[in-house]
Amino acid sequence: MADLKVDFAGVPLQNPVLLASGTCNYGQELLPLTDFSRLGGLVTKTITPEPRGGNPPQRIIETAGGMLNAIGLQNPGLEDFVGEKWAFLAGLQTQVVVNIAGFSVDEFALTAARLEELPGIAALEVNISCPNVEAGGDNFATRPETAAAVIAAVKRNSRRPIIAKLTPNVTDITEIARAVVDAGADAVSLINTLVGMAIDVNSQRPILGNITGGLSGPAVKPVALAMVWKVAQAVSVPIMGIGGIATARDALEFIIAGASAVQVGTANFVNPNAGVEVVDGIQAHCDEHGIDQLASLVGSLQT
Amino acid sequence: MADLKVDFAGVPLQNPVLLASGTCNYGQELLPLTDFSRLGGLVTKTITPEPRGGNPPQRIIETAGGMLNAIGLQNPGLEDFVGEKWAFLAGLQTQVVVNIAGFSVDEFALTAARLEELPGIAALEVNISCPNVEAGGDNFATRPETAAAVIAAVKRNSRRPIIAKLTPNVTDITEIARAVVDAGADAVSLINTLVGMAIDVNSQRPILGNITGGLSGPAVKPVALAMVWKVAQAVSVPIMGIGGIATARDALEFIIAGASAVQVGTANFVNPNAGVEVVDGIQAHCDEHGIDQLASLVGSLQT
Amino acid sequence: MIDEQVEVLANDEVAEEFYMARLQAPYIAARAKPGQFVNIQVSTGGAPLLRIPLSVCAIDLDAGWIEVLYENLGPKSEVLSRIGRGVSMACLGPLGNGFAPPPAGARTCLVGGGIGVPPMLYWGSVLQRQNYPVTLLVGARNKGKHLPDELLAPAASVVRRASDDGSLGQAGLVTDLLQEELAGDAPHAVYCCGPHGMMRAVAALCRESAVPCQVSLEEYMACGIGICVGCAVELQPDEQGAAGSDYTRYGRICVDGPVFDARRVKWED
Amino acid sequence: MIDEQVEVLANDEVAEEFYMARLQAPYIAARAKPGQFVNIQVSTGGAPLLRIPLSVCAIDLDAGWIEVLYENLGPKSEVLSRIGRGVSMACLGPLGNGFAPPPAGARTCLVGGGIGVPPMLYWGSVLQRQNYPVTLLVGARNKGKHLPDELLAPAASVVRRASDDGSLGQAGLVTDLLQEELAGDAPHAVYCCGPHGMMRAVAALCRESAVPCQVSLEEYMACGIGICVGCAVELQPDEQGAAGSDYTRYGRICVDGPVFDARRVKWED
Ligand SMILES: Cc1cc2nc3c(=O)[nH]c(=O)nc-3n(C[C@H](O)[C@H](O)[C@H](O)COP(=O)(O)OP(=O)(O)OC[C@H]3O[C@@H](n4cnc5c(N)ncnc54)[C@H](O)[C@@H]3O)c2cc1C
Ligand SMILES: Cc1cc2nc3c(=O)[nH]c(=O)nc-3n(C[C@H](O)[C@H](O)[C@H](O)COP(=O)(O)OP(=O)(O)OC[C@H]3O[C@@H](n4cnc5c(N)ncnc54)[C@H](O)[C@@H]3O)c2cc1C
Ligand SMILES: Cc1cc2nc3c(=O)[nH]c(=O)nc-3n(C[C@H](O)[C@H](O)[C@H](O)COP(=O)(O)O)c2cc1C
Ligand SMILES: Cc1cc2nc3c(=O)[nH]c(=O)nc-3n(C[C@H](O)[C@H](O)[C@H](O)COP(=O)(O)O)c2cc1C
Ligand code: FES
Ligand code: FES
Repeated sequence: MADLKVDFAGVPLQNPVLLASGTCNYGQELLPLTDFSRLGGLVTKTITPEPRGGNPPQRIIETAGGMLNAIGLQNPGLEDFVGEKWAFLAGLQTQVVVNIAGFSVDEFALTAARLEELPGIAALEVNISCPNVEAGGDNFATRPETAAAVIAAVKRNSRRPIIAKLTPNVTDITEIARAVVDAGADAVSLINTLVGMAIDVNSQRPILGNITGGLSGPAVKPVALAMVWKVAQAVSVPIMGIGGIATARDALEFIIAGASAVQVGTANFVNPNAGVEVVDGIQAHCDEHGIDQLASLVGSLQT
Repeated sequence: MADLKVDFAGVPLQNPVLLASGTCNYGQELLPLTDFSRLGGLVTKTITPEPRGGNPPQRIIETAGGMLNAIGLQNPGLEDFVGEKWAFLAGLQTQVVVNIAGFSVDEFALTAARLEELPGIAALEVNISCPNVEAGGDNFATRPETAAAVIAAVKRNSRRPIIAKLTPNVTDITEIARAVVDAGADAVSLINTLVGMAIDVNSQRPILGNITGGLSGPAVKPVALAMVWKVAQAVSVPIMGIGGIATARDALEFIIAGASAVQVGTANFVNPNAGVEVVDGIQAHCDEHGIDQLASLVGSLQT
Repeated sequence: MIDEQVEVLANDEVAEEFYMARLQAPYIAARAKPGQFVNIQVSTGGAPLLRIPLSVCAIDLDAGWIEVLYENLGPKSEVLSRIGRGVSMACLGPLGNGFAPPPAGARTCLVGGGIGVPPMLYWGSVLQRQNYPVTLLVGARNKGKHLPDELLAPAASVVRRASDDGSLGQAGLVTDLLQEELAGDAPHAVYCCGPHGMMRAVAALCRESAVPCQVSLEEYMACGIGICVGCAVELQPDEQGAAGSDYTRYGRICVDGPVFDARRVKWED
Repeated sequence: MIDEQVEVLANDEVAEEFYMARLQAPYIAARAKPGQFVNIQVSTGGAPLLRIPLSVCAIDLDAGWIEVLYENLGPKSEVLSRIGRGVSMACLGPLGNGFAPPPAGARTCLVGGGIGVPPMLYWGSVLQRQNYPVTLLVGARNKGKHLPDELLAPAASVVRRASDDGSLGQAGLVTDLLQEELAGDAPHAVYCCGPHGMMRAVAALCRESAVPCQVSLEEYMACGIGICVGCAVELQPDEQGAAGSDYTRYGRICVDGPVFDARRVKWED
C-alpha cells in the first residue's frame, strides 16, 4: 500500500484530499454521508468577524461543465463559530482548516487573533479572493500589495500555518503568490472561482441576484491546473490545488503539476462522498503504478 | 420579420453572427457545409507576416464542456494570404474580417499596411491575445501599454475599422479595453481563450505539445459574458462577443450584455453549420418576442 | 438520509411532458414523509452536472419503491425523461422537512400548481388515510398539463381544477378556487406548492382569512443537503432568530424547508 | 461530404469492448472510399463535446448503410457504445483521402493493430474484389481483443494473427509477421493502420525492404474537416512543399490524410 501521507506546511495530513471551503459548510450536514476520518481534512466555509446574510437569491445556476454561485459569504460570524460550530468540528477525526475573511486588513487580523484561542485548528486559510461580495468580483487578491498586507497582518496575529487563498482573476498569479509568500504565507491555495455571469434572455435580467458569480466545477479545471503549475515554479511553499477536482485522476493531475494537497469543491454537491472516493482512487493509482510515496509525485511533471 | 442588421463600427452586417478566427480557417473547407451568405461574416485565422508551422502535436484535448488548443498560429504568412487565400475570400457573399498578429509592434503595423492593398476587407481584427505562441500564455493584451502600442501602430497604417481582440487572462479587462480604445481601436472583440492545461497522469507529461493551451467552448461562456458586460460599461465602441457561443440563446445573452455582434468559435467543430443555426434562432426569438430591431436588444440588460 | 443507488422500474409520460418515474428505493421508501424530496443524479457523464431535486409523490413501503412526478422543462428533466427501466442512479434522500400535521379532525385544503402538484398527492393520500377531509385544488395552464383523474383521486375526496384557458375545470387561476373555498366552509389548514407567484397569492389569501398555511418552496439547488447555501429564502425579520444576527436572514430551503409556515416567509419581491 | 443525419441500425459488441455499429447513411455509403472516415456526434447534451472520428469499416451501397468498428476506451466511444437502434446522430463524411491503389496485379499486405484494423477490412474487401492477392496481418494484445474470423475473412485470402501474450496466433508483435512476409515472397505494397509506434516500425521495415507503404495516421481531432488545424503530423522536410515556408511543416491528418505515403512522414519523436 502506497503511503499517501503529506506534510503540508507543518500540518500532517494522512492523505492529500481536503474538502474545499464553502462546499462542506461546517461539516455537520455531511456527517451521515461521508467518513471524515478517511479524508486529509476539511476547510470550513469562510468566517467573517460579523455574521453575514449573504446575497439575495437566485444564488446558483448550472453552466456547461460547471456552476456559478453568488452566495455572498453567508456565515454565522466569528463569535458564533467559536461558540458553536467549533465544538462539532473539534470532534472530527480529521484536520480542520478554518477559512477566514474580512472587509479590511484589520478584520482579517482580528479574526486570526481570536482563533488563536481555539486549540486544534490545523491552519488558517485566508480567503482574500471571494468574488461574490460585490458585483464584478474585485478583491484583495487581485493586487500584490493588498494581498500581502492582509497576509502580513494575519501572520502577525497567528502562530498557525497560514494558507493564502488566491484568485484566478488576475494577469499573473505568480506575482500575487510571490507577494503573499514574501509577506509570510506558509502555503498558497488556488484557485478560488472565476468571475462569471448568466442572463435570462426572456426577462433580460441577470440570473444571479448578485449579477455576477463565481464559476467552479470541472469546467475550470484546465485553468486551475495551469495556474498551479505556474505557481509551483514561482514559489517554494506548498500548494493546495483546487478547481474542478471530481476524480482521483483530476487530483493526480494537480499533484503532478506541483500541488502537495488538493481540495474537492463543487464535486461534493454532485456526490457527497466524492472526497473519500478521490482518496481511494489515488491509493489505487499509486498501488497500480508502483508508487510507494505519494509525495514523490508532487511536481513530477516532465516537460 | 425582425430586422437583424447591425452597423458594427461602420461595417454593415446583415446579422450579428460571424465565425471566429481560427475556427473556420480561411473559409474554403466550410463551403460545402454551410451557407456563408446567411452569416454576418467570418474572421480569418490569424495571419502573421511570415509563414508559421505552429506547435508540435498533440494540439487539442477535450475538457469538461470545452477544449484546449495549442495550434500556435500555423498560417501561410502574409504574402501567401494576399496572393492565394484572399482570392477565395473576396468571392464570398459575406463580410470578411482579417485577423492579424505579429511578434513586434512593427510586424503588426507592416501587416496592416500591406492589407491596405486588398479592397473588400471589412475590418481588421488585431489578435494581441494569442496564448499559444509561448507556454504560459503571455501576450500584448495583458498590459495596457503594449496593447495600446500595437493598436496605435495598426491604426496609423490602416484606414479600415480596427477591432482589438482582447485576452481574458487579465486582472481588469476594462483597463485594457480603455487603453486600446484610447489608442484608436474602433471596436473590441472578446474573449480569446483562457490559459489552461491538461496532464496525462500515467506518463506524467503535459498532454499538449506546447504544455499549456487555450480553453474555449461552452465551459468559458460565463467568464466571457461577465467580461463583455463589464467592458460594455467601460467603453463606448461596439463589442464583438466571443466565448462558448453554440446556440441562439448563448448569442442573445452576449447581445443583451452589450455585444453588438458575436462570433461562433468552437461550436463550428461540433456542427459546421452552427453559425447559420444561431442566425435562425435569433430570428425566431425576435419574432416570438415582438422585437422589431435586434439592435434594440444590445446592452438591454436590466440590473 | 443516504445516497441510495436506485433502479428505475418505470418512467412514463402521464400528461403532456409530465413523467412519472417509479424507483426501487427501499431505504428512502421506508422513511420519506410527505413534503420531503430526493436529489437524483441523472447523468454521470458530467452534463448535466448537478442533480435534480424532486418531491416524493408516492411510496410503496412493502414493495420498497417511491414515485416522482416531473415536468420535462430543461436539461436535467429531459435527460431523466429518456432514462429507461433497469437503469441505476444515485438518489439522495429523503431530504428536507415535511408538512406539519393539521389539528385533529381539521378540514384540509391542498393547493397545487404545475410541478407543485406531486408533493400534494403524497400528502393528500396520507391525510385521507388518517381520515382528514381533503379538498385538492389543482391549477394548470391547460387541459394537456392537467394530470389524469386516477392520479389525483387517491389524494382527496374532492378534486377541483382550474386552467388558464378554461380547457379543463374552471377558467382562471387556482387561487380563484381557493377564494371560493375560503368564502364558504373554510378549511382549517391549507397546504400549497406551485409557482412562486401562486404561493405568494395563496399565502396572502390565507393570512386574510386567518387560516394556517404551509408552503413548499422551490429555489435552484445544488446540493440539497445544506452544504452549498445556495437555496436561500428570505424570512420575515421576526422569524430570523437572534436579534442583530444577519446570518439567519435567509433560510436554506433544502434543510430548513422545503415546507415553511407561510407567515415565516418574506414574500415581497 | 455532408453532415448526414444517420440512424443506428445495429450496435453490438463483436470482441472484448469492440463494437460494430451499422448506420443508415445512404449519402456516405455511396461515396466513402477505403481509408476515409466519418466524424460522429455522439451527444447533443454537451458531454462529450467533440465528435468521434471513426474509419469506415464496411459499406452496403444498395442498402445504404456503413459500418464503423470501434473500441470503447474513453468518453466518446463509451457513449456511442450505449446508443441503441433507432437513434439518430449527425455523421459528417466521407472525410479525408483514402488509400491509393496498388499497381496492377500487386501482392498486397495489410497490417492492422488494435483500433487500426477497421479501415483495413474495408480496403481488403475492395482489393479482393479487384482480384488483388491480399494478406492481412492483425496484431492485438490478447485473444479477447482479436476480432472474430468471420469479420476478417472477407478482407483477405490469408489472415495471420499475432498477440502480445500468444493467446491467439503467433506470440509477439504484428511486425514480426510483417518481417516474415518481407523476408519471403515480399508484397509489392503494404498498407498499415495502428498505434503510432507500430506504424513507425512498419514504415521502417518497408523502407529497408524498399516496399511502398501507406499508413493511415491518427491524431486527436476536433473538426475532422480542416478548420481547426489540430490534427498535425510533421512531414519530412523535402515533403513540406515550398522551400522556406514553415506553413507546410505540419500536415493536417484529416484533410491531407489520414492516409500518407510512409516516406512523407517524419517519424522521429
Ligand atoms: C424541493 C424541490 C422539489 C421539487 N419537486 C419537483 C417535482 O416533484 N416535480 C417537478 O417537476 N419539479 C420539481 N422541482 C423543480 C425541479 O427540480 C426543477 O424544475 C428542475 O431542477 C429543472 O431542471 P432542468 O434542468 O430540467 O431545467 P432548468 O433548465 O434547470 O430549469 C427549468 C426551469 O426550472 C427552474 N429550476 C431549475 N432548477 C430548479 C431547482 N432546482 N429548483 C427550482 N427551480 C428550478 C429554472 O429556473 C427554470 O425556470 C422541485 C424543486 C425543488 C427545489
Ligand atoms: C481518422 C481516424 C480514424 C479513426 N478510426 C477509428 C476506428 O475505426 N475505430 C476506433 O476504435 N477508433 C478509431 N479512431 C480513434 C478514435 O477516434 C479515438 O479512439 C476516439 O476518439 C477516442 O475517444 P474517446 O472519448 O472514446 O476516448 P479518449 O479518452 O478521448 O481517448 C482514448 C485514447 O484515444 C486517444 N484519442 C482520443 N481521441 C482521439 C482521436 N480523435 N484521434 C486519435 N486518438 C485519439 C487518446 O489520446 C487516448 O489515448 C480513429 C481516429 C482517427 C483520427
Ligand atoms: C457554492 C460555493 C461556495 C463557496 N464558498 C466559498 C467560501 O466561503 N470561501 C472560499 O474561500 N471559497 C469558497 N468557494 C470556492 C471553493 O472553495 C473553490 O475554491 C472553488 O469552488 C473551486 O473549486 P471546485 O471547482 O472544486 O468547486 C465556494 C465555492 C462554491 C461552489
Ligand atoms: C482551435 C482554435 C484555434 C484558434 N485560433 C485563433 C487564431 O488563430 N486567432 C485568434 O484570434 N483566435 C483564435 N482562436 C480563439 C477563438 O477565435 C475564440 O476567441 C475562442 O475560441 C473563444 O470562442 P469559442 O469558445 O466560441 O471557441 C482559436 C480557437 C480555437 C479553439
Ligand atoms: S441546495 Fe445546497 S444548501 Fe440547499
Ligand atoms: S481535425 Fe480539425 S483540422 Fe484536422
